[in-house]
Amino acid sequence: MSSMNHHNGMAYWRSLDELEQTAEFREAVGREFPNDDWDRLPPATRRQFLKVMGASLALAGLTACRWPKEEIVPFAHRPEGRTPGVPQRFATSMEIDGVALGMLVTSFDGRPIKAEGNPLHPDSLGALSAVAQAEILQLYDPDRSRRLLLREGGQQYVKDWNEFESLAGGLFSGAGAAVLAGAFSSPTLGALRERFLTAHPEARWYEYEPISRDNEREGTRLVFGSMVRIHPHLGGAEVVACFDADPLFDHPAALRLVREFAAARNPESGTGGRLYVGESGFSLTGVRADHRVAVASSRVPALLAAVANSLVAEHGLELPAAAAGFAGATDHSATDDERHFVDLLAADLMTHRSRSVVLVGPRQAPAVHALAAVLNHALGATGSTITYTADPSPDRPSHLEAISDLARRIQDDEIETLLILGGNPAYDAPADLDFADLLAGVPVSIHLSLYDDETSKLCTWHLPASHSLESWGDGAAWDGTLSLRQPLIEPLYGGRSAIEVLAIAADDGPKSGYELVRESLSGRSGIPISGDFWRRALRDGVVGQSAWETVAPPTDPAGLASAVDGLRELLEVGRPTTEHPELVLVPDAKVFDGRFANNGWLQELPDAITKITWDNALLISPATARDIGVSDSEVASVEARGATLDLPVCVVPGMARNCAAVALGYGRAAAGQVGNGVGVDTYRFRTTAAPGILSGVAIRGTGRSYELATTQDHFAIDTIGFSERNLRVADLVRETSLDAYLENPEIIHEQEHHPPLISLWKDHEYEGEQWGMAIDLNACIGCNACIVACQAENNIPVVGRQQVLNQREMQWIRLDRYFKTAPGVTPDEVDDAEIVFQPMTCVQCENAPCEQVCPVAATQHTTDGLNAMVYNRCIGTRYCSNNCPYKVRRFNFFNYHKDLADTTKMQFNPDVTVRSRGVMEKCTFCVQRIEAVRIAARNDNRPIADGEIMPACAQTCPAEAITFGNLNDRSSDVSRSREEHRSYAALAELNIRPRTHYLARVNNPVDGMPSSVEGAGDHGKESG
Amino acid sequence: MSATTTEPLSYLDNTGDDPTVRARLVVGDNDFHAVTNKVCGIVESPQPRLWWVAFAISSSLTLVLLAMIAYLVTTGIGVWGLMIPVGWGYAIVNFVFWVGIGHAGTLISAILFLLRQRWRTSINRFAEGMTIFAVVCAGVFPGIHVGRVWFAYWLAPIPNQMSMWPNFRSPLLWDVFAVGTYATVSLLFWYMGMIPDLAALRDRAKTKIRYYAYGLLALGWRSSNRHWHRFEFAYLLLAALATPLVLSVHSVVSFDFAVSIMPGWHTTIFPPYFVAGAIFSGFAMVVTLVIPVRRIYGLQEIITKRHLENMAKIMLATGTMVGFAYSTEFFIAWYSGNTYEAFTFMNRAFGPYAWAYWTMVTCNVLVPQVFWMKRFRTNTILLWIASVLINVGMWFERFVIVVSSLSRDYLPTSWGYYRPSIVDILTFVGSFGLFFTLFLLFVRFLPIVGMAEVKGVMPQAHLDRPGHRGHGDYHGDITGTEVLS
Amino acid sequence: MNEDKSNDIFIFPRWTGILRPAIAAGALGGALYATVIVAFGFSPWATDVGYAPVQPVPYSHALHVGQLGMDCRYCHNTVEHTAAAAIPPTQTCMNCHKSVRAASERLIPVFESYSTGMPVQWIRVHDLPDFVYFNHSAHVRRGVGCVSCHGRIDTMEVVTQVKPLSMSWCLDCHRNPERHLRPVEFITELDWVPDDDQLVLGRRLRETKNINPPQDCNTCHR
Amino acid sequence: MSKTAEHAGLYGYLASFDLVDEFLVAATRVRDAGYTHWDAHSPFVIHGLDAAMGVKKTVLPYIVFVAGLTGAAVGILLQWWTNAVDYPFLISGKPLFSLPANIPIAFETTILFAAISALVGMLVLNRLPQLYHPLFANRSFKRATDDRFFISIEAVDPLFDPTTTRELLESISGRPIEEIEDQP
Repeated sequence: MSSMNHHNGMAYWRSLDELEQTAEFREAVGREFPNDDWDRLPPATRRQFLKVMGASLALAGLTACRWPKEEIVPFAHRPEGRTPGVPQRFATSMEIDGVALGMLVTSFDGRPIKAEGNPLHPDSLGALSAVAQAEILQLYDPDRSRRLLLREGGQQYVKDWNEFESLAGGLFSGAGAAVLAGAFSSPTLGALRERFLTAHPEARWYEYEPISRDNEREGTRLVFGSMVRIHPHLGGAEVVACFDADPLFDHPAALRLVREFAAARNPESGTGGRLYVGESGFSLTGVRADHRVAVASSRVPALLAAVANSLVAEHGLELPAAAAGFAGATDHSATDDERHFVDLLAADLMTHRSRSVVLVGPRQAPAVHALAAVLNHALGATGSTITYTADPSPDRPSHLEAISDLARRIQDDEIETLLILGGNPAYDAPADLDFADLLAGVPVSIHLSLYDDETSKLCTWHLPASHSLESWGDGAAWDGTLSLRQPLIEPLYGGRSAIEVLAIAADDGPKSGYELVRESLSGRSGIPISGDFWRRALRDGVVGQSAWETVAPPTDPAGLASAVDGLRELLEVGRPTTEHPELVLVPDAKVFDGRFANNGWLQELPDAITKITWDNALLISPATARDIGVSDSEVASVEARGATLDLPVCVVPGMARNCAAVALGYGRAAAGQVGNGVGVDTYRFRTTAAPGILSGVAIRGTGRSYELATTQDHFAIDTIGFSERNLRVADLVRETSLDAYLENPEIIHEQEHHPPLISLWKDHEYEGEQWGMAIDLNACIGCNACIVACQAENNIPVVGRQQVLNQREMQWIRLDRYFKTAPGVTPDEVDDAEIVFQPMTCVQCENAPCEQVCPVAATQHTTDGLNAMVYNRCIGTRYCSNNCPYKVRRFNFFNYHKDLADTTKMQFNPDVTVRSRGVMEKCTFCVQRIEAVRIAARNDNRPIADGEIMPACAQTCPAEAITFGNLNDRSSDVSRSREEHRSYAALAELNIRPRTHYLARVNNPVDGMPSSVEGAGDHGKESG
Repeated sequence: MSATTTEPLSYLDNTGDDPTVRARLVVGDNDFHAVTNKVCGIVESPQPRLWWVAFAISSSLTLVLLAMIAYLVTTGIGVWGLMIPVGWGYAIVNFVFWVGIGHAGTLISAILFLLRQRWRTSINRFAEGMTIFAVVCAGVFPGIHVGRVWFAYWLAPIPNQMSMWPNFRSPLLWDVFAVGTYATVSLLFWYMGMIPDLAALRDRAKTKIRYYAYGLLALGWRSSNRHWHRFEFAYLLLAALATPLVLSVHSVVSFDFAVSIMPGWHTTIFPPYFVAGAIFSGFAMVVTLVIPVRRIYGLQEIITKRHLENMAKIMLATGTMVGFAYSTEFFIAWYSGNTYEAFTFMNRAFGPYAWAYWTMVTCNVLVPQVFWMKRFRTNTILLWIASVLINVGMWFERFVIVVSSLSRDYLPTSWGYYRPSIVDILTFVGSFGLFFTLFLLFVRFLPIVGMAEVKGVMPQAHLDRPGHRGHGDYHGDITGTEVLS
Repeated sequence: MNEDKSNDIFIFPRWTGILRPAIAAGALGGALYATVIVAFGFSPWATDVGYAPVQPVPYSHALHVGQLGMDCRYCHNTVEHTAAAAIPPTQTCMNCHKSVRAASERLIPVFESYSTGMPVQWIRVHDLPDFVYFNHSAHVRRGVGCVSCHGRIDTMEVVTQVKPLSMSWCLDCHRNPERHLRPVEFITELDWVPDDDQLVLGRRLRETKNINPPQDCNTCHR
Repeated sequence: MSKTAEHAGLYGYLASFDLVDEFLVAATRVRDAGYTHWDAHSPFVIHGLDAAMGVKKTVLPYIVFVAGLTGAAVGILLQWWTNAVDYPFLISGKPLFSLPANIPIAFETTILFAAISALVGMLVLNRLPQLYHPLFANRSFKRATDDRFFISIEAVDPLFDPTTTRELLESISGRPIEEIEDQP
């Protein structure tokens, strides 16, 4: 029972130097997280026994000694409401690109150990993305900067906050002062900005984010005359058309959209919204498309224009007069697939007027967004499938304009003092600005940042920032809901938040974040800051009813006219060719714009589509690869916009012809031990002129090869394996079409052909609670959130690129990704494919093959039907893994916790044993959560309620795809989903009776009768 | 004596095929004493330079083995090439390989004994020795392949404070018992057979140390016939026990695979298939060792061409059985209609590991076929080369079974490709060092031919002089008069 | 023809005759020895029973519990609700020692802790391996008394481990809980003895409260 | 009786032979003469010599049989008690005790017990190890493990008589009879 010695969690409330210096702390941590000490130094009993055995065998008496003594350090004064060893949860929020995301953070004896979604938050609804969950690890990152630095004349001096404060007063008065902030939604920061600008009237204020939705914003301005924010609602949508858009993943409200989408797609209860996607490469939305066409991003405008044209010409849709020009713009070079797609979509949109929505991705030009807005307007989507709110900062110039303007002024030596609040412009500013060089020339530059990163190293001052889990703050959700942020722990490294620093700059004197937030909150009109209100707001993490009013803006003819012209220009662009392919720069699904590069969980998280870890790669389709003459894992030299980079090629189906994509955010030089030198810095391609879509690039093979660390074998595979895999997928990941399903719900069982599953012996009777799980493949969108949740909950180690290459990744959940191609297609004929996901983790077989082969009974069945894995009994024969047909067991080939920093160890969940080397591990259905609830329930003599136990993965799943509960309770959710027609067990024919069932995926294509759903079949033909 | 022959110089060839003529098992002008001299001479006279060279090499390889094990235990199983899905690699391959080698010894000494195959006498000691050393090498691997070696003792049913017991339903535990028993029994059998010969060495001892050392090992054997009587019985019983044992051991080893549910492992054919393979590889190894030894120590008259030829014939038989097993596997994979099984075998032959598979087929099925030709059975050089190839082939058989089946099982997403690490390879090479070190020490200090048994099958032991009843065992219904008349 | 020409002849001395009895004795001795070692494995000496480290403050349970009759839960107040029976914060000590023995120098560590806020660093006595998750509330709420695992704390000047705390020891009770069950109102009464036979009482309690201690691995190991 | 006293210091007589058949005949003679404390020594097993000497069949097989049965019982009981009685745990939904799964180990223990009993039984019945023996003091006896056959008659034999015994041996062996003395 290790929880006793967690009292010394209090130690972590102290300051940095104590963290650093006191030996007790190290001891404490060492004791508290005995990585594998306990197997070298087993508990007294066994160790002594052993010793004496050994000694006596040597025929020499030997006195045994007790293993290292442990200390118990209780509080001197126990804080109110604090019970040692009992985790507490606090509502807080984090901000990415100026949108606040609400979360509930579990704190164990003062150490935040896990981040989950805040059910009350509109953009979270209890779910949390992989990236947001990984914040916890970033908090404890030992590479975070720990001191203020002053760099002068090649020298580097360590300073403290007082020195900075005393100096800061004078810095910003007079012309030439400027602040470069990131996008933000924090009212407090907003208020401080006003205060700063009033204090220093001549100072300038800039906001820059490399990744933004500025084009969408600008597009709406063109249509409505004023900027508005778009809020799609997929719940009631019958038809969703996405053009280079990924609403299910890269939208700020993605978690909510996924929830709505999954609900709509449920064949029993949903509206069965049909999804059309035209995009250059697979997005998670594209994976779920019922009709998908791969078109180069530069051709997406043409595709949308064609739809508009068809709507007007063939279906008589009426556009606003000024927008009529949109329809005129036709594209004659469309391929058959594109035409097919356009015809289906246009007809569908028309039949489902006002129940349909058209979405365009942030990478597309404003004019395209404008067209989409016009169509939505004309189709009567406004108010039903799409709503608008006024843009929170309408007068803000676009981020690119802002950074360009700043760059120009620096060039003209107009900037004397530059305060950079967060961000990393030296790394991610457009390449053509040479921002790094310019920054170096600024007389006084101050960078507030979590890390002493690329930008800090070029600034005169570096200020350590406090992490969002260490600081007070606030922000607005995508819909404007006010979300509060409260610290869960004192700043580990003595950092301060942006508002605290800005307060100093605004000559508002050093104030605590707490004061500042309360001030601004009370400053906001209409909200009395009473004790009650404050407590409730803190408890909920959000202020109820604080979302912005929706607006129904009228269209603006002038803007529309220019939008039409803009679109016409876009249509001039020709198709990319083999000689001049197109390159699309996409924000990374894991490290985003590069800010999370030093986060091991995210770096090791396999990309949903390519399964690549620890790298970014040049994604191109098999056909394009053949044309260009590069092969998978070959290093290609890519030339674009004057820069030439060597990128490893990853051949992946579903990319548009002659179109390549590569992720931003890699190749960091000063990210930290984890992130440095991982991947290639593709910002070097990114210019103000072409931030996202680069046409006319040059791709050449170099003949050199580079092995990408993927968690599944590359797409490149020998013919035998390839064809066998295609044969098996149909049975493993079952899917059908809605039409076929409604006609014959049993259809997904028709492909089962195995003898009756009878066992040789009398089956075991399972009484009491019997835990089981159901995973709805129709809801899962493959967002990876479950993997990180599991990693955080279960102390799963990060093993690094080399070990992933050796196929020793440790994540308990494997998000299996299969490419489905038409039957008979050989590996080198494939160009397009359908993708299906299948989250695969231990399915807790009732007749588990792993159990009978373990010689020491380290894995055996519990009375509640779990396939228990007893780490401390395991001797590591690996026989269980060999005999596991799902290969979901993970082995500690080394002691992966040996070199962890003390701070990193603070993240560990004390209710889960930290595994030593030589020990097998696997998913346990979060048995620690089961036991916790069971004990609590038994303590007050009540049954366990359905849904009371939530495994980490189920808890965080935005699509609510994972159901967990008691199989012996006929009324439990899991039992009911088991009885659905769609329910099946993978590899059921082995008669191992998995406790986890899958619910088949149901697609909803036009005319989805069995004959026409070869699924992959017609996909294969499309854009083939 | 009348048994003395005056044949041309080709007298060493006793490989005649005429069944009416009983081939002599010891050729040349040898009486009992000559045999004693030849065999004990090896131990008593200084070793040839070649021995020292070989010993230097093998013992340094043994050091490599120890170094690798130390590195493994201190660093973790990760130093090997293992991963998920291939959780077993070289270690288990080597284990099965060595256990297989061991089988020839027990087979020769036990089964051929029960079958009254009297030609076994001049090679059985030698083969038994090889068995012990092979089992020692085999024993190394299961020991070190577990993730936490320091808890390996949990495999034994020792009462403990956890009140836990091993899981007797696990084939791995069956293995522990099977191999343990096999090692023990082989050792007993080997040692017991050696007692009279150790006594011989004792009685020829020229120095005190030799006398006491061998004397102690000989347990005071004084060739008493009352002792011989029980000795013979004990030997017979041990042979009768060792026979089912040797068959069971490799069957149990095959259970490690057959009892699992992995396609390519889960087959009923494994036990016989493994046993045949084991005998096959065992004889190959005996031949590989015996050819140089009889040449170097001039034992051609005792370990005759006939012996080599017989072993070649056995290799031909078992090799063909193994080949048959390969084809049966394919047939069943297809016939069973189990798609996973079918794929596994297609994948073996044409997948990423095809190179290993075809190496195996070539060495194990094609190479032994040359033994249809007498020339290959009797020409020691060709025979030796063939045996070496068969050993290679048998190692690859285990590699194919273990690795190729695991590397691609049920879910395509978990497929992988296993590559051994340098540590894997050095450990394997090191195990040969251990094997040869032990073997060389055996040659140096112990009687490598069962003198007492050889003498027992020599003509002089059988009153087969002219004027007496023909060749054959003497049945003790004799009275003095009858003999004298 | 081939006589041995060397004139010295070696022979083992007569006394080597003892070899056979010696071997027999050795075999017997070995068997005996093994049993002894295993027995030792279970003996208290190998299981830390009697471990009584010196604490920074010479706190006497004998005085506070035995003589002053304080209830365990006054200090270990979380025992009924959480896994841990929390060691009390310095505050708790000071509730009384503000006035009682406010000058005693034996209490200096406590006073210091109270003023500085730095904890008193107690030495853990009942120490389970970190892969074992014991929950006090689960046991205490079912009527397993403190005394069952901790012994007569109320008589200890220095807290001492009196039970092996080994896995088999835990299992004994999980398999036959009736030996240790008592009405919950008496859990902290260390000297309590049932009026009638413990087994009878235990069975009744087990019956009425439906107590079936699980023996699954993950009851304790997670 | 007193005979032993008379021949104090004398172990017995030793006759040696070169050929198997002489040896066999000699053995039958000594057997027929009714001696009980005598022995024949040969470097290898000579078939028929047992009959010629009139050696009784050994009980070893019965010992081994019993040991084997014990082994089987131990094997089964161990598995049944540990896995089904003392600490039963649920494995792959299989029965706690089912013979098929327990046969391999039971088989191995059977063999193990039997094999050990065979060797140990042989040694015990043969009173081995016995490193010292008066015969070892005789130089020519060393060839008993090489190429010569011996018959030894012990002085403790009731029929032993210095003269008659010597005559008997001389009559069957062409060689001089050696006296083996028994050092105190």
